Amino acid sequence: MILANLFLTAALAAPPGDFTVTSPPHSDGLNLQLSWTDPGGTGFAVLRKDAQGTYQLSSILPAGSESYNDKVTTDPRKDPPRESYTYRVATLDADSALPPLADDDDDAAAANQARYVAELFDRSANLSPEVTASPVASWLNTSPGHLLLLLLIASVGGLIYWFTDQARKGSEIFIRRIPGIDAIEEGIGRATEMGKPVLYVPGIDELQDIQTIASMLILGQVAKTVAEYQSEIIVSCCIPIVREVADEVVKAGFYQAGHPDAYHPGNTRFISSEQFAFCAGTNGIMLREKPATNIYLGRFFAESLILAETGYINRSIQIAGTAEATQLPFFVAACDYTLIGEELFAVSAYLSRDPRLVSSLKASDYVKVFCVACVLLGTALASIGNPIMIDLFTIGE
Amino acid sequence: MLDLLIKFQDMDRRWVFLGMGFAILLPMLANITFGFEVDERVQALYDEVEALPAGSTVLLSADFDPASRPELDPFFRAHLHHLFRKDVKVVMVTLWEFAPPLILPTTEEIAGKHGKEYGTDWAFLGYKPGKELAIKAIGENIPKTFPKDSRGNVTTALPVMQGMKQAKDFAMLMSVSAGFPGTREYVLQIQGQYNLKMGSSCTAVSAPDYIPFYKAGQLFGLAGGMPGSAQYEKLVFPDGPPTSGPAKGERLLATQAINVLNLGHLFIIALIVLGNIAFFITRRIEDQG
Amino acid sequence: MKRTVPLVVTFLVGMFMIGEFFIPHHLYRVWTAEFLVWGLILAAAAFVLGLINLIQVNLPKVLRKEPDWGYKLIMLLALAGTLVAGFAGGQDRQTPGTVYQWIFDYVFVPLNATMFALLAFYIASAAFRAFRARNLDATVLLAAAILVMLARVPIGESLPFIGDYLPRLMNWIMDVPNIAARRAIFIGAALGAVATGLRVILGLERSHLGD
Amino acid sequence: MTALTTIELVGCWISLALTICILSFLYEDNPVYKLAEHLFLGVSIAISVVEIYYGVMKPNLIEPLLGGELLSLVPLVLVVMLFFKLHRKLSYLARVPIAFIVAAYAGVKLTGEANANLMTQVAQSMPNLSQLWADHGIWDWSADGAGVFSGIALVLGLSACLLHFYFSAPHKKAMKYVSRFGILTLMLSFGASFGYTVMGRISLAIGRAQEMMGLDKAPAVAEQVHPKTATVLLTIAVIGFLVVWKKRQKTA
Repeated sequence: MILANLFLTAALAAPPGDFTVTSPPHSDGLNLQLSWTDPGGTGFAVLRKDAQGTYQLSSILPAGSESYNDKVTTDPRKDPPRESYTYRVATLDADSALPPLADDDDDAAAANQARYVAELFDRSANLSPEVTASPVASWLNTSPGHLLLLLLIASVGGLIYWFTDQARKGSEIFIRRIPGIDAIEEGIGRATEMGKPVLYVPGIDELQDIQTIASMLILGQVAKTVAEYQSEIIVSCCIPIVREVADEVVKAGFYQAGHPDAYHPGNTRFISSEQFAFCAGTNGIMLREKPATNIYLGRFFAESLILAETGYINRSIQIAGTAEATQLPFFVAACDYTLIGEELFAVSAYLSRDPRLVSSLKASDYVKVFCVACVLLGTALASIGNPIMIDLFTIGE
Repeated sequence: MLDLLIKFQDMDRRWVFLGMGFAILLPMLANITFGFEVDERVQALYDEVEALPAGSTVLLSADFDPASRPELDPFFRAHLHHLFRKDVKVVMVTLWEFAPPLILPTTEEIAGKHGKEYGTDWAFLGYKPGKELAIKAIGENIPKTFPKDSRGNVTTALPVMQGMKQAKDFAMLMSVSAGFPGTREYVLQIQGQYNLKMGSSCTAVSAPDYIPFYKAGQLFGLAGGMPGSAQYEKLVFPDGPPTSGPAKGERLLATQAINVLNLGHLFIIALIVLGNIAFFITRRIEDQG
Repeated sequence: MKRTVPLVVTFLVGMFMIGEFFIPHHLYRVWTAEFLVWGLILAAAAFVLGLINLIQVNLPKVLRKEPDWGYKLIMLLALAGTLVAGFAGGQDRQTPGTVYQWIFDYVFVPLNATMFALLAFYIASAAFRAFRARNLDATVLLAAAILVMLARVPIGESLPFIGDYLPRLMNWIMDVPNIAARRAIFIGAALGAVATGLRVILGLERSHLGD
Repeated sequence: MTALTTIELVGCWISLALTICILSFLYEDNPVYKLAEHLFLGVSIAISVVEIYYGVMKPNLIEPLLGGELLSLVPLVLVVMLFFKLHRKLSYLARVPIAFIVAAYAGVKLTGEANANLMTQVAQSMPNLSQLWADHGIWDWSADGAGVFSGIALVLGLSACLLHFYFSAPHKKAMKYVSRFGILTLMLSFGASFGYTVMGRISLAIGRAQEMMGLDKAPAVAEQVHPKTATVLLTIAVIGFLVVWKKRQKTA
């Protein structure tokens, strides 16, 4: 009773104003956008229900919030979105109930939530009116940023075909020398002369990473060259699926070079999927099997320097390449040649000398110049107060 | 001479390792100290604690884990000494699951040295899951959020909790924070709302993110990373490791670590500089000869 | 067949996944998300192949008592022991007091941390060897490194005259030239990624398909 | 303070011993390091297998299959095809799951990289120079050198670095200077990040050293472990072993 009196005296109940719910543009059909004006609460509780159900707590927001993007379902396959949803937002103040705490027990957590919602409804003066809206799913994101990106990707693809066609008609594609890539072939030659193996490390990231994929493609060329020289290659892998792909790639390389029998599956090795254990195991290969050339191409993290320094004691030729900006300084310091960023992605095309692949380098050069032009133009426009280029390149969700 | 210079440039890297090993071990074994200056943010933090009247009560949220311990534990220890020395009462909570085994023994030890009683001079209310929601709940009603303390006592029955219902009832809120949830969430969820007096000690990684809070006056002070902890140690123990009094035996690990960092950096810089001098002299001699 | 089927799979799956970015509809994204889960399952299943590879490489060495066979045996025993401890522990394997957790705390953690800590030594030897002012590029590299190293520690700030400016200069290098170079690397790498992705999906690169 | 169990005590000592074994690698490759290395390999592989099973295989494949979810048969088939790698004649079947996984990730990363690393980075690299002029002038020491100069330096440095990667033209004439400027910017960045990382790396070693001296433990725990004694004894043992091993190697 005393508590109830306290509520009456202390609570300055005010619901959120101008409450609206809309389906956001370019939506996956699982989101609704809520907005309201802040009457000066200490926070907000968002409540949602579908046509059949009762109100559930969707989220608690800090003071000053005036909008919220609500996800209506997290697993659309098992729990497809309903036709429409109804919302209310409660203003919280000093007298509001405490937010429900998480509980390991699902039933207890649900009970906490239900109690909380009931307490919010006890003070209905703080509740906004009900608003109902339907989520709308879109089949194509037509925001300018998405269209520009689509255009860029399509133009890389288009330019590849255009330049390939040009090359077929006899015009040669010039590619400048990239010393780091030339060094790969020299390194293989040196290993052959010394009668020692080549060590290839395709980074430590999953196959998900495009650098790992690029590294696999390069490995194909490298394995072929190694097989032609009748030398030996050890591939040290951190991720099992990468080993399986690498195995396939090296086998194919030896096959293409006409020496399928020279391929040893035991030389493409899974070491350990733990970063530093992999590093210890690869160190072991360097120190005990003494490769003459170490090639590190792919995505590396802190182990980069441990590998490169161990390789240095061995006096191996070391060629590294990664687009991981944080590790480039260490490779630059400890290796003989370092391929920086984009150069990594150019290696397989450069080594193959296949016009179809080489043309992709020229295609991305064109897009590169376009980007530089956009940066310069965008800076000029931004400086006179026109952010159009910034907006064009900004991709919202 | 030339031979020696060439040899130095190509010296076995194990000499470098040995030197580095010494640079790391020496400040930990012997008393090698480099002076360092106290940052304005740490000074402000210290001054604010120093100005607390005896008998006031602070709320301390210790949110770190073993990985961030080297950076934050030295601050935590020095801060407890500072508070207990000033006869300030401490109520401690944590939002990090793995924090209690780190912070509770430390607090028991330091409170014991200062002769502080559990319940009247300090209390540990325990770990609360729920992240931001827990912070919001702490802002609104502490006895309701922590009905019992870590020892199973009823929170409202603790003498130290008398008159302490919400975060704003405390003289200040100190967040020792290794990341999420931590200082940022305290500031966003409850600092502004209740206009709390709040300070923070954080890791070097998150310091740049929290400096704007300091500049905006939301934090009265900020000790960032190992240097921040070392500076706070210097302010609390200006005469170096205490040899008497309740803090006797305190090792000032951050100050020690700062010396290691200083010496390690100097060692590497010296190597580079010497290597280059040797390189230039040999090149000049070779050019002439 | 052996060649065509993988190429067709590559093209269809690749194109479908590119669409993920441009088609927000949840009926589409349910499937792209499902595909990625299948990828995860494949990557996880490959651990079995990884284990087989490991045993194929190491067990014969142990049986034939080749050099270092004793270490290989220790590795295989450690592997088997930890596997048993992990699977016997089941869902509760990570509670304090279990064998699995003991191995994790007292074997895995110190080995991992110490291997990582070797970097403190290697960073010194790499700096000593590589940072020689051989030409302009190397001089810029080493000057930037020394400046930042000095500015990072308290002793740099207490240097006369330049002490006040060191941290600011460091911040400037980190915020301006460093960001410029990094962004260029990111943008270049993204372009390379687009070209590489297209080469794979269009079937121009097929060395991973045994071709 | 609770007393440590014998198992925990032994664990603390083993952990110190393994730390010293790994550090002995700084001298050179040797039997104690090899021992630690192979132990590390075995344990780490087993831990990843266990965690992958409980983290991926069980919730994503085994439980849905047992729950009768028919869609999970597709990844199961892919997995079986992958395992045909072990079959001499049918190993080509594995190319289908490999094609699937490579294409799926190539497709999704192609747009992902282009969005995060191309569009976003370009969008962030168009400073408003007049705003910078109004806020900071040419160069503002109090704001770490912010100002028009830095804005222009950022844009030009970025452009030069990017053009340095231009492959299909010789780096001659103007291109030569642009490329030089790009390389110098890259070197400045690499040197700076190298220097910036040193502190973190030394801190790692501090952490190890603190454990070896027992500084990471509460004094009451450290008293039971005697870490300093253990460290000294174990170090002497390892060094002694290395001396004997070296001598034997020489005589052999």
